[in-house]
Amino acid sequence: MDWLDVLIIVAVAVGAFALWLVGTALLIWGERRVVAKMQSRVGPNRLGPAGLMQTLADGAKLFFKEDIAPANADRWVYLAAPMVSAVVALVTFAVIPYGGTFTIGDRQISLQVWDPDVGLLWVLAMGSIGVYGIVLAGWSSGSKYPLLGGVRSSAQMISYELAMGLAVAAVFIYTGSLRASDIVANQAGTLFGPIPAWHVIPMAPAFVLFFISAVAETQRPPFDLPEAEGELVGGFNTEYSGAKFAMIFLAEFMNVITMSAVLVTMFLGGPNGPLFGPDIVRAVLPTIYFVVKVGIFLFVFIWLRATLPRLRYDRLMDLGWKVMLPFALLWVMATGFSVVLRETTERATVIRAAAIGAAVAAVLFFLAPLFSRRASEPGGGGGDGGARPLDDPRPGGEALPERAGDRPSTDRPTEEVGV
Amino acid sequence: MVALATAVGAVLAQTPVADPAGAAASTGAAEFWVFWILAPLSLAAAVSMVVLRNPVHAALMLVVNFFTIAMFYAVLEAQFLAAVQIIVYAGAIMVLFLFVLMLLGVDRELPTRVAQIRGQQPAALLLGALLFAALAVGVAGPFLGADSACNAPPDAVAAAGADAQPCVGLAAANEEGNVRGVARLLFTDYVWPFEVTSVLLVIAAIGAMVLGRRTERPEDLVDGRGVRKEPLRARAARPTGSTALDREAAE
Amino acid sequence: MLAEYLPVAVLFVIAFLFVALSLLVSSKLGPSRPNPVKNAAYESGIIPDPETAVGGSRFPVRFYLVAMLFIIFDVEAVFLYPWATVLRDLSWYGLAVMGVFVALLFESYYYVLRKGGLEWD
Amino acid sequence: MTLLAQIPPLQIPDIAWSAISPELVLFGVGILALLLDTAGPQRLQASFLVFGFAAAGAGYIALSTEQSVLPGLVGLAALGQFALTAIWRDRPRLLSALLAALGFAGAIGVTTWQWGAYSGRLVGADAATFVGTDSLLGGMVAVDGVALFTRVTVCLAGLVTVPLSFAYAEERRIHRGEYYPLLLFAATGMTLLASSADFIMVFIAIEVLSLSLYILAGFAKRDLNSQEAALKYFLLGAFSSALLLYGIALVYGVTGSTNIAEAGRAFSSLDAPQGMAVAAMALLIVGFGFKTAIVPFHMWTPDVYQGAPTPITGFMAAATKAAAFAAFLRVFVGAFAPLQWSWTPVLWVLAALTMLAGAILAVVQNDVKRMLGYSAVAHAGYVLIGFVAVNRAGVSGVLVYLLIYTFMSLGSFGVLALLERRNHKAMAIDDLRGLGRRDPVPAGMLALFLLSLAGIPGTAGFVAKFAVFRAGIEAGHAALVVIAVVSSVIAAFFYIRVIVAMFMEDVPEGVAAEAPLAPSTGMSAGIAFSAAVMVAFGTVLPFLLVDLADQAATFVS
Repeated sequence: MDWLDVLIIVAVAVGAFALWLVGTALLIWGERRVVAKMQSRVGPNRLGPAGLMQTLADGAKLFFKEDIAPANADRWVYLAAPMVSAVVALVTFAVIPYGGTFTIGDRQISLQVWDPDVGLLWVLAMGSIGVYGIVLAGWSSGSKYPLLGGVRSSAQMISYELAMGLAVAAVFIYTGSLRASDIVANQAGTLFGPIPAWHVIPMAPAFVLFFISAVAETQRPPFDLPEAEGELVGGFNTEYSGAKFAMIFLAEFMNVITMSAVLVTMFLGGPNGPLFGPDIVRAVLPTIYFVVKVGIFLFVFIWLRATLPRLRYDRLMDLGWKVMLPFALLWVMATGFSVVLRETTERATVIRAAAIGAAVAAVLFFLAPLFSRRASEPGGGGGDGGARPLDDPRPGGEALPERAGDRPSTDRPTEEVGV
Repeated sequence: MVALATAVGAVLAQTPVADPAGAAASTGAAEFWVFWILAPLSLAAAVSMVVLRNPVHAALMLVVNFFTIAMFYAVLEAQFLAAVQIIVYAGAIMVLFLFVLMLLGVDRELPTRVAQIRGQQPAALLLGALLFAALAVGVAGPFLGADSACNAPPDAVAAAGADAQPCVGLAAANEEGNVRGVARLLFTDYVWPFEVTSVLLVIAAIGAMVLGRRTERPEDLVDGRGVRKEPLRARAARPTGSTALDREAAE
Repeated sequence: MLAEYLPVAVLFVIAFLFVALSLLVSSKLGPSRPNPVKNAAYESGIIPDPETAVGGSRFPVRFYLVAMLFIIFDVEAVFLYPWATVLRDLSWYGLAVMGVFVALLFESYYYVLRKGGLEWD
Repeated sequence: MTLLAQIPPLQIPDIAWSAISPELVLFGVGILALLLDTAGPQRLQASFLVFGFAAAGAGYIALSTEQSVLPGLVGLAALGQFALTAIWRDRPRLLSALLAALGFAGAIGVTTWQWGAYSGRLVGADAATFVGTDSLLGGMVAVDGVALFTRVTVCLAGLVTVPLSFAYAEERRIHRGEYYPLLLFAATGMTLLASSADFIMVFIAIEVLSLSLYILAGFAKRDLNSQEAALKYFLLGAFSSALLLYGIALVYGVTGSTNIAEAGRAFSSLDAPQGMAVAAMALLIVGFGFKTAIVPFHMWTPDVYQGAPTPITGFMAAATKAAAFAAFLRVFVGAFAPLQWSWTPVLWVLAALTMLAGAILAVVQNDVKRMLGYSAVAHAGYVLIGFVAVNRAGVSGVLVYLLIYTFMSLGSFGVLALLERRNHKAMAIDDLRGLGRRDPVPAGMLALFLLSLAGIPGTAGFVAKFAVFRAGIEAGHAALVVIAVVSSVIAAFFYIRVIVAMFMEDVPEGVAAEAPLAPSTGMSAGIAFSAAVMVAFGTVLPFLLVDLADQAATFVS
């Protein structure tokens, strides 16, 4: 390894950083423009062509703002939280291949900062560190609403991290490797006819699971409960201002880009696409494909925000725990099953097995009542703690302090104390 | 810039890229420096976790400590373990810790409690020192003498004959990638412990539910008999002491 | 061997410098005119009471339950990743091994679900 | 990448089903009980689902391997559970309890079959006398005499605990559906521990059993004592597990293997000074010492035994000790015997301390349950005598002692549970005054168990003590045996104090006449069974038991 190698590494890293910083600025602008269009407004249009400079102006404004910290904030943690958020959001990008491989002289340069053996586990690891940014921001502000928002959002994030981890596992199983480069390589070529062998087709359920989790992880609408203005003011970042707020804001949008990039890598073939033309074009095309694919996802993220109303908190948790988790678990095993089946069995046998599988599924369907919401002995239930009727008037999800008196009075035969 | 890059390249160049014999790789300069940066950091985090008064700060120090440990794993080429360390310890377990600390409201500084048993502190210090000594002996052992039965170089294994304890070595263990190396062991030799781990997880879930659940329905606490006789709502409406269960207990 | 971590270290340094410098520069650029009211915690206009602001109230146990259940299922997911890399070699045996594991996990999930551990009311 | 060719292809291991069959039975029944409890009103469907899958699996095995015995048994078991569920679908706890009892019985049956299969395995002079050994599943599972014997001990303890628990838990309103599954899981952990041939298995098994017992100890969660028990047990247990894990890590560092037998071989080939080995062993002793409640690692014992639900206390005292001692034996007496010079003196001192401290501290207790807790500590000390003997007689003595102690402990705690059930409070010695007049049968039973615990000749306790004392003297630890006798005399004092209170003293003035004891069927059965075993081993059959234990004194190597 000589200095040229080191320089290449630095260059690739700087490239990723630049791509992603420019992308964030564009995303913020794009979000405002697109949402405005969808709501029949104009959106920012003063600064630069089509208001393109608006983000820069906002950023500059935040930098010159006074940095206010609440009196009973925890100084160091208050400072560290936005830093953790922003750094983690950037470093996650390391394992994403954002372009193809090309040769300059005798050196192969691959536009991917880092391709470790643990591959996309890096994304999950950084995702779990990212929780700290939010929960610490909430706690260190020394104020009620941020604390509530922080805890809420971290509970939301860990809930959806499960489904996300399992969806990722399904792709790993399908690929047989954790490396981002292997996953991309596995999506080269075509499935049948002109249809590319992108994972989004065979792994469609995993794609859906991952996409929903990604929206929830980035706390975008309709899962933006941590910032539910009506309930929690501004969520965990209520007390932040100035550059610290800018960092949190940046990290949120960075995460959107990173998640889109992960989605593209795992399900849409990453920088894969038809290559043609002279060498220089061939070197640039993958990056263009990558950027375009990410752009499509960014648009979908924005579209969701303009279209969907916010979920209630209990519905949100229900979706994560009661729908996505079991479904993801089943899908992981189904993927494993199909992979092994393809490796070992001939087609005719597979069809026969599928028939048996269908029969089993039918049996399971009839046993579906087993999975009704909560166990209740005949005649005994119906009282406290049972499934809530759908028209229950109580507001959902607000984390009110639980008092002793909240317990249902029907709780008669309790444990005997003091034997 | 170029000078810096050259320096970095020079340091890294001392690291042997791959040992053709497949034996244990010698440590390079980079490892040396990384260790001497990480180790004090790790220790400092551990010590401040004990010393800091604010429980949340202490917990954060523990997170830092976990992170440095993950980096140690990474330096030791155990990438999967490093990722798991971050995902499970830093990402899951410490979040639970923080929830409990923040939400129970124990995050204010507490006055130091005076030890209730006389001589407890000196005794604790003494025993702690003893434990430290035992562990230090354990850690220092390989540097003090022939304290490992692991005959790493192939010729040593051959010399030891029947008593040989061949150790695989890092290069061979990570031959086909770290994750696959872990998987190979986990699902062949260690498949039974792996399955038993699922038992552990089932029990953990039960524990979380049994001990963590606040409200319980009456019929959860006794056998079905006696509770089924009349609906709960009706019984609750009556004055206490007239439920079927109470009658039964009185008999 | 450490060379393989160089790229991510470089990216980390870039990210850290970017964030740290931004914060540093902005703290020099911005005005600083604190006063007690400005520095008080925001509570929608209600005068904040520092005693009850943080830590004075207790939160429902369900947050802990979620965190605990998360640990359990997270550990399970962690076992799936190495399995993914060797499944093709292990074939049916591998599927059976993980099938038992996941079935047990599913049983504990079912248990938690039916005992009301996932209710948010 | 030329080395890639040298990587052997993934070897799919043989699963030695027979080696792990008792654990599979216990755990399978535990999961089934949990499932049926969880399914609630739909438990019949759930049971049918289980039956369907099991029958399909059994059919597949029968067709593909042309065996009929194993699939037949599986099918029968599946049918049996469905029948039981159908009959008692409105009595969930009764169903659970029945399943648990059948599970324990089944595990005993499977172990007996293993015993039969392995008794002819050894060649040469040992063939007729000893149980054969084997290390299976990649060296994870040991099948040897100690493992088989301890499995039976643990399962017998479970079998007695189930009926003792039923009425007690019902009465205290702690009869959650998780009770019996947790009991079965705890037993699974114990049998795993007893049969683990690898340190990894030792650790995981300890975690399985501890985790279950932490929950069971805190099962009466509205009772502060129970909460305290669970918390103390958990904190100290986690701490000791960590120390054990340190020890395991050091062993691995020295020997390059986590397999117990291999580590032992590597230890013996080490050069001096072996500092790391000694450090490792010190940490292992701490870890095991905690689980077996040896002084000075016994601090948790009285509090936990007092706070836990009484039948669980009996089970903990008996079965945990048996399982932990089995692993302790396999590691030290079996594998690390070459390093005897380093650990025998330590355990000698610990044994002496344990016996004396346990007995002396028990004397000053007023709460009967707490007193029995301290007496459990003292009994761990007696077991250690057989341990430090480091010979076959010693191992056999340990096994005998633990089996007999199981019934003494469960019996006495069972009677206590019965009394608590009536009085709705913890029993102090004063509360027992005059019990012999009013309720002669339970009082007599308690007296029998206490006399046996004291080791009076003619009782099973005497047989047990005799076995370990003999081994101690044979190995030249006469001084230790003298200490043990002194400790026994001290212990006899407080056992007999209870008996005196029951039979020689009157009901204290001013205490209202209590309702007569109405033992439930289960409790009577459990206590009577324990008493019968006591009497049988004490008078008629001691040699049968000692003989079996002698055969069982084998380890994998």
